[in-house]
Amino acid sequence: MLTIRNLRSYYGRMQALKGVSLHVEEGEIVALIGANGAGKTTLLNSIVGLVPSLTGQILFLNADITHQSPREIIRMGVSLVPEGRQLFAPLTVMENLTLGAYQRYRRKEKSKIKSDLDTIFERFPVLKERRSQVAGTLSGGEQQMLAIGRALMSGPKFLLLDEPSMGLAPLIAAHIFQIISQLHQQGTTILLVEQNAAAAFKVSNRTYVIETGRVVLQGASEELLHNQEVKRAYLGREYKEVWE
Amino acid sequence: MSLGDQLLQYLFTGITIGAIYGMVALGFNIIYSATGIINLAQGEFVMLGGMMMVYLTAIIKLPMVVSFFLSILIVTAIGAAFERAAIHPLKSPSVITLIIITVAASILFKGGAMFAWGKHTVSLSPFSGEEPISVLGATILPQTLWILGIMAATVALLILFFGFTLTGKAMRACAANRTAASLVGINVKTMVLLSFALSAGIGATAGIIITPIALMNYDRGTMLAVKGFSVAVLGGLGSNVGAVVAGFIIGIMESLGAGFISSGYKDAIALVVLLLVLFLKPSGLLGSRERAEFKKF
Amino acid sequence: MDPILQIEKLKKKFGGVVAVDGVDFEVNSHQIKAIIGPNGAGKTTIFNLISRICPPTSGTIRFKQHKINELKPYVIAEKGISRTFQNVQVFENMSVLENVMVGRHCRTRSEIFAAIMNLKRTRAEEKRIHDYSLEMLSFVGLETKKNEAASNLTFQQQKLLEFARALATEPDLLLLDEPAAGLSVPEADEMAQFVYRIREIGITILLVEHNMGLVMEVSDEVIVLDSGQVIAEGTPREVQNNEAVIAVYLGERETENANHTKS
Amino acid sequence: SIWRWVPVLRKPAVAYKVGAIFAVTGPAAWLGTPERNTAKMIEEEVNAAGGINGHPLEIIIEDTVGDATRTVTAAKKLITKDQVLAIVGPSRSGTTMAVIPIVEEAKVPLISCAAAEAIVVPVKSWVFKTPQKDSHAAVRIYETMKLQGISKIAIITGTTGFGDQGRKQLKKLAPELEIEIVADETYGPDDTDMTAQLTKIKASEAQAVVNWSIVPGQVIVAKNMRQLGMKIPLFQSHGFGNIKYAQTAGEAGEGIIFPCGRLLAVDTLADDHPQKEVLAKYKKEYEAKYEEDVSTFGGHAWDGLHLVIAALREVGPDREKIRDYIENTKNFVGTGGIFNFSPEDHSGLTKDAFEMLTVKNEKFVVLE
Amino acid sequence: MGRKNILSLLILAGVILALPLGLGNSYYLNVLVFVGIYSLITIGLSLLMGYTGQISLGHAAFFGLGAYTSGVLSTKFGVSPWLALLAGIFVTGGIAFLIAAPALKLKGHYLAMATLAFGYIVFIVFNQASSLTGGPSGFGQIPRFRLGNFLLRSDVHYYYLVWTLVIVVLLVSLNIIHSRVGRALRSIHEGELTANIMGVNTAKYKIQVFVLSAVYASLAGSLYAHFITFLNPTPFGFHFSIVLVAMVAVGGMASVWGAMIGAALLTILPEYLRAFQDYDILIYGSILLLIMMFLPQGLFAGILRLIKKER
Ligand SMILES: Nc1ncnc2c1ncn2[C@@H]1O[C@H](COP(=O)(O)OP(=O)(O)OP(=O)(O)O)[C@@H](O)[C@H]1O
Ligand SMILES: Nc1ncnc2c1ncn2[C@@H]1O[C@H](COP(=O)(O)OP(=O)(O)OP(=O)(O)O)[C@@H](O)[C@H]1O
Ligand SMILES: [Mg+2]
Ligand SMILES: [Mg+2]
Repeated sequence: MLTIRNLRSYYGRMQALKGVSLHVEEGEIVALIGANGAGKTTLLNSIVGLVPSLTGQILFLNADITHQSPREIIRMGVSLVPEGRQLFAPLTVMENLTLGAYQRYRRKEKSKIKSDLDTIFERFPVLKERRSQVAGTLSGGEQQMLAIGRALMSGPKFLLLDEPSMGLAPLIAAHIFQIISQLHQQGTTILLVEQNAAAAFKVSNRTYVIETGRVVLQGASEELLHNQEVKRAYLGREYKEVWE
Repeated sequence: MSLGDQLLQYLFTGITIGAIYGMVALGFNIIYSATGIINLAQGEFVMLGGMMMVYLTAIIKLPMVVSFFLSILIVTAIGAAFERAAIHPLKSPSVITLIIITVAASILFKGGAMFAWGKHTVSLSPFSGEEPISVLGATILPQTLWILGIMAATVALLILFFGFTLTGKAMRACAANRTAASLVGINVKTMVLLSFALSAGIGATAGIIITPIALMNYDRGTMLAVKGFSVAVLGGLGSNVGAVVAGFIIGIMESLGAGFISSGYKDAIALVVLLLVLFLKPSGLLGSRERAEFKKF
Repeated sequence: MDPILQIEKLKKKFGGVVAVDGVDFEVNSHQIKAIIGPNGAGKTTIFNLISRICPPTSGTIRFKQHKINELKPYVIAEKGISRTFQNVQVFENMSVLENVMVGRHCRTRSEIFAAIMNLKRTRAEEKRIHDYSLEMLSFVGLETKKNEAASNLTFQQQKLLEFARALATEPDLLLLDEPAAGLSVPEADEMAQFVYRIREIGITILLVEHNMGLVMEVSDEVIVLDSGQVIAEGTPREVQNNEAVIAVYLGERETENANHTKS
Repeated sequence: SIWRWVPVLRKPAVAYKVGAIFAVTGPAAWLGTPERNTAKMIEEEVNAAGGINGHPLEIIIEDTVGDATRTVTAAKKLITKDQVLAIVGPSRSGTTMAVIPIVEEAKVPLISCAAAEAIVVPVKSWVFKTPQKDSHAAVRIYETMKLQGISKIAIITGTTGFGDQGRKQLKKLAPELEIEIVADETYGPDDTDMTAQLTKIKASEAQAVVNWSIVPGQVIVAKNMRQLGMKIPLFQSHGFGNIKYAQTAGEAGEGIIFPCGRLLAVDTLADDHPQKEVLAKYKKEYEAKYEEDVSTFGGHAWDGLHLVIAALREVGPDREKIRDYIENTKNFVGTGGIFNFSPEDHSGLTKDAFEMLTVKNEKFVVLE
Repeated sequence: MGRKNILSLLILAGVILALPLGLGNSYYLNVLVFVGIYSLITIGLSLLMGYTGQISLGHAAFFGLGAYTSGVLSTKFGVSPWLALLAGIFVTGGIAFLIAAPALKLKGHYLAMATLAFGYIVFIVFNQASSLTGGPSGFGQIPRFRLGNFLLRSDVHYYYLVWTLVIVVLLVSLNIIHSRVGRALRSIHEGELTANIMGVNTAKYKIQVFVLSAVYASLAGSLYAHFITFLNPTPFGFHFSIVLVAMVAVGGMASVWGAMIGAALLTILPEYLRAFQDYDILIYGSILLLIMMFLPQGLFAGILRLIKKER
């Protein structure tokens, strides 16, 4: 579904990605892990066209989207839950959700939108409760839920998630991973950036490990989970030490 | 004239002036809602509308109705062209940069109008006669009723547009967060273009309907912009009902001020009221403080 | 044990939403206390009330026995409370070092006239601000970035920068709002060490966090908030096994998860 | 001619430089533009006729933009950079007052095209003016009122230099002429509606209204009076001297009475009137060249420039002599009237320079 | 203050000293006097807008308050111009202080409007309080400055006076910028609430910088009054407030040097354009537009970037 070849992204003179190649097959969940500043966000932003200066090639459904505008890429069925949420802060929760489905309204898929909205409200009852609250005044976690909800409103074929569990209570974070599995079962392809590596390994099929702008390791998530180096670098001390 | 009659007349005067200001303020609101910019060239759109209408009716001698729509159309196109030429190419301009760009544009529009139509003040015949209507000893011009009617219609349409249509929401989304707007597939640049075109159109409408009362010349825009801006801010930027209410408040303050206190200080009186309101309610009369907090400007 | 912060019957309403609903608790000196609870429970709001971003609807906040809920935010900083933010708020167009130097503001004196005259005393003070801030930067490990614009740091680095800035105010009480959000497990561990080190300097810490690993590891006491009310309070272990807390916050799966790793 | 290609051999006479400062752009552009046009026309005319005693005339025109600071700079440029022999202008009272200290110090004759009396009262040795005096306008208005049996009036003035000076004259002269001012209102140059002020006037006992301003707002006053159904006569100042105003006012303008130079009513002037020839010629030439109606403002520039030209012709390029010449000019026939200057009077006109005009069918005619 | 700034100041002082030698002509000096006077205002505005992030569309009023206080006191009450200048500073500073506290609670466009309204009210007072101000007609014969027995009368005298003050004001401003206070100002620009929570008394500094910038404008106003010796309200209206903001933006907001460059450009440019008669406003508008479009950070930043590229 997505193929990236030798992607280099720049912020001014700073090179954030130094030749990344990866691919995501239709129906997969692929996880992307890496330390802070490794370039994960940059990668996701590059895919949706938010990074203006890049070289290499990004193919989505066999179409070259390397230098297309975010709008065109979104129109092809890609959706991103961005880092830092990027809500429409002065607008209400409901307006944020409605705008999530902007492209679909343009395509007049009214009834699908309605049912998706219901599903989202079911998944995140808080959002329904706060539908007319100004988004900027939501609590951090509520905002994160809204960001996810908004991304889902576009009914994406390919969903990019940048640290979706950030700032969420454990119960909700677990809930999010459930939702990710559900979406996967319903046929959505997912590329997931996650700091909670254990959880990421658990839900994903394959994982790429990225360090200072390069892919340093890749493979089936099951396998990487048992890789000693990965364990040390990304899983840390085992939970039990913490809990005991 | 009895005091009561006078009072009523002041009220009518205030409503007339207020409606003019309110119309100008609506134009400010549109661009503000979609971009967060205060377009100081808004007054020039008003001027262009009025001058264009006079030109089409008096010089080209087109019928009123045709001229009316044609003027709006032309000014709308000018607004759109301005956006394409001067706003569109900018990458991520600061608010001050934008303000100065709109100031520069207003200089250009003013100069253009001066060359096109000269420096004289022009008038336009009212839409339906000049005979004042008298109500309980006070009089009001039929044109004022036109202004009120068209303003009411404009406000209603704008409320519907921004509150209920997807495009309207998308416009507000652009002002709130451009990155996010492009992430949900909104064509931000088109929305900005649309907002400039729309506000130019509304500005032109304002210019056309007020010219029979207020006259028009190439230099009129700045003052109208200042008044419109005051009214938009007093009402709460982005609030269209606020703009209308604030327009009437400023208009009535001015006319009562002129009537009962001092015509020299009437503008000052209205502005003092404006300042007091802002000091008590920093986001304007009908502006939402909550929303305002999440706006940079 | 003397309480450094005492919160009594604290309440905050936003329109119809009661974000904080009659909360009482105390924080003792040199303690690390954690507040946990579901999203929207009112944790950040409590922080906002303490640092007077918004006024409480009712209730009192005492710091070192003095009521502070009517003071201006900067006075509260001067009294010795500082904080970090859930959504990082660094001064983006200032350099990393300057960000920290702003934190030093409330511990220094030179005012505008001294600045205009550029007195010797002022220059000396400026040097002290500079040195102290640099020290704080190396404490969080950002000294190499000191001349970068803060906006060029990653999210995580910005969080560290907020730490340094908060520490530069020489607080007695530090409020940390989700310091570990977005951190990987090893990074969160580092953060835990970091929090310990801050306590060692003699700073009391009040912490909001969803990363249970961190909470369990560092905190002496935990209070659990739900819908603006305290539903449990105690040591990490007590709280962790509290039925109500499991039901509204931790969830069965999390405990399962822990068990799973254990086995 | 072939000499054109051999400039070294041809020795053109030195041009006489005269400065002109007009409000060509800015809020009073409609006032400065006819002045500028007139200046250009005169320059061409004089040079086509062989210049002044063989010297070409060079009129250097500067714009005030309606701003005192810019005007001062313009004057300094003319004086120090261009070294002009005399300056005509500025167009407006405020800007004229701003340049007076400069010409006085630099000793350059200035002939203002602005009306305010304060420009020449008290007399300043280097400053003259061509428009008729405010006080004369006020007196003429009051005299006309008395003939009509009016004794209680309301005044409404624009808050510009011109309006303000007019207001002062109206108030000063009222007691002498036994006129009582029962309402005194003002309006800003950009006001869109004066019904509030007029309502107040309507409620007073005023038997007539005097509107004194040059801004377009004076037309709105007429319209608003009509709206309020005020039947009392409306007098305007000489600032109304632009046929465009009468046209813009339309029906509301009918019957307005105002004092004005004879330029605008030249057609109704007797053939043997001493000004007739000058007026008719200026009007014809101006209207042919610029395809627009003459206004009294252009006439003020005409008078100023011709005074300077006459002086140059007689005394040559010497600032002091030009000043002296103008100060002693008698019976100079200008568009504004017959000028008789003296060391005590740098305005040179009497109140007879004014004719009382009225608006009839959107035209100016002499009031009977 | 860094070495670079000290060097720049020295260079500026040198240029200022030398310029009149090259430009004997009083017209050019006259223009440069205005550049200096306007620079005083824009330096203050750049502190207020560029550093602290607070918009003011009313600074022409402070300029006017300085000019009128100075002019009225010296002309009608016989106060010495220097004392009148000081009085202007106190009056203007006082008024700025009174409106600063409520006005600076406002943000963004609301603050812009409040300052605009204030400026307009002051303008109306200049027009209406005619017993003092002469109303729209204004008043003249304002005495000039004296140094001991020496009367400053020519443009050269004023040139040196004004530019000496510009250098002093620059020095003062640079000292503030590079101090603890300057840092606080910038933190307010970046995030007022955050700055407050981090211990910066934001209200105090905003008021201080507002008053300071008003005082600079007042100083400029007094110089203007005693230089031009005639005052009427027109130069102190809304239009000039906008021109001032444009000067700051064109030069580059975030630098006092930029503010000076802007003042110079927008004062000198119209003089060049005089030759174009009516077309000048079109050219002026276009140049303003193009600068803001292609150098949105202002000329100063643009020039710096060019210099860096050259290296
Ligand atoms: N807007 C920007 N301007 C300049 N440099 C940037 C910008 N955004 C990111 N960077 C740099 O690019 C590198 C990669 O950043 P990125 O945000 O992609 O990392 P990440 O892996 O998502 O980190 P995190 O886990 O903290 O979110 C970092 O070194 C960062 O400093
Ligand atoms: N200005 C406001 N207007 C309305 N509701 C608000 C406002 N600010 C906060 N709230 C609501 O108050 C509640 C408490 O918010 P708070 O930010 O304190 O939660 P939190 O415990 O920090 O949650 P999280 O863990 O998600 O950050 C939330 O439901 C939020 O929506
Ligand atoms: Mg990231
Ligand atoms: Mg929170």
